[in-house]
Amino acid sequence: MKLLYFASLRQKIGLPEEDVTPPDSVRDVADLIDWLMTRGPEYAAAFENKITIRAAIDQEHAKLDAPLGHPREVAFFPPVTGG
Amino acid sequence: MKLLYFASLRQKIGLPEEDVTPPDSVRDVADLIDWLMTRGPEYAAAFENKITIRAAIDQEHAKLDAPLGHPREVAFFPPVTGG
Amino acid sequence: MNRVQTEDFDISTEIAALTKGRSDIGAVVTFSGLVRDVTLTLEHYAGMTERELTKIEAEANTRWKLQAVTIIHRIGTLNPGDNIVLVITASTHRKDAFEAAEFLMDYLKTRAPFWKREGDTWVEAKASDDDAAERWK
Amino acid sequence: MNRVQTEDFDISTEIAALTKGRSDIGAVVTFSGLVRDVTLTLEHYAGMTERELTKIEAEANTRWKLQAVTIIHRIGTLNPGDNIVLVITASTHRKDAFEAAEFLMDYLKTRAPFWKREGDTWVEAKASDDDAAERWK
Repeated sequence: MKLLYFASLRQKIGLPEEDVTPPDSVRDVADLIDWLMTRGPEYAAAFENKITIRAAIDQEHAKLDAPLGHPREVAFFPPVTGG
Repeated sequence: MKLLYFASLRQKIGLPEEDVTPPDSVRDVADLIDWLMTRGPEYAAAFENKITIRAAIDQEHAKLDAPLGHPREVAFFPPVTGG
Repeated sequence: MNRVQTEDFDISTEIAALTKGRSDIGAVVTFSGLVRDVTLTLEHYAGMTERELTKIEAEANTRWKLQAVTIIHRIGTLNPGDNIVLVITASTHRKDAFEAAEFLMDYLKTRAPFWKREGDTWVEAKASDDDAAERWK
Repeated sequence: MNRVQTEDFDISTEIAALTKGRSDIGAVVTFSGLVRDVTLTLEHYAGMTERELTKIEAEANTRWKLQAVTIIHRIGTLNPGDNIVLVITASTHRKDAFEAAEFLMDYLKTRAPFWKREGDTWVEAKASDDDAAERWK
């Protein structure tokens, strides 16, 4: 699946997007974050404060316990600050 | 004192303004209306529904029991409908 | 800044007049009221109107933190789709700008001496406008 | 009608686009947000932004009786005094137009995927924006 990172998360991870194949045990957004955090210190730092991370599955807001299903893209970003 | 009439009151009384000298017994806005109503059927008709009449003493909103004092001008009008 | 005029107004021009050269304004709210469906003639109590607009603006400034306020009210004969009234509030924060604009309109509608006539019939005041103004008491 | 763009917008032009040739609109409320004091760079999640703006507009239309809604949000680098965002609501009655405009801004601020950066520092989200959005729940 395609992952997208925005704002401070993109900066910390150092990538705007990447393709990943998480293991079958990754079922919801929180699982995906936990798995990403094992991939390196930049991921660990980016997702450190999990409660502040926002996610979107196929461009729809998703909570940490939202099941992933088979999405085209999952995005991670800090709380929005537009307007 | 100068009296001004606006909107439907001007239409009913048939005058935009006039100078009057009410008797000393006329102390507040309600007294002035009662006195005006004795001046003719057009005044009686204009002030018939006293509760809906708005008044201003020297261009400041005034209630029926507001003392007249010695104003330059007193205005009578229906509830405002601007905006 | 308040005006009573027969001419139309341009909202962008009025906003620019408030915000030009400033960098402390974060939020601008405008309300414009338009004539619906009928032709209206607006009259007012010259002199008292200007005093009331000044008082209403001063009252808004005591209640909210505003950088600038504009009130423009048209008089004369206006056709469907024409502008009647414009209120602009500028503030650091959007909540102040929104609330002050609503307050200004509610007070204008119940305290500023304007009257609308449609042909020979005077438009009746609406109880809903009194209710709207009551909530700021 | 919603847009994300780098160019500035003109409020009078946008209002005219909504109201031109109509005589059923009695109230138009606009909110414009401006950059204060600093230079900001705005980025967004292209694709999701447009979906969110459409959803927010649809939600406003279920809650209030609106004749028209415009949302324009700028991206890129913006300087002090520059416009960031514009919301316009048009309705028969002013209460609907005011409430819907406040709602649209509160939802935009908490749900539309835009992020502001000041130099190298990302602007922090404000708890007051979450509180403002909460009241519409």
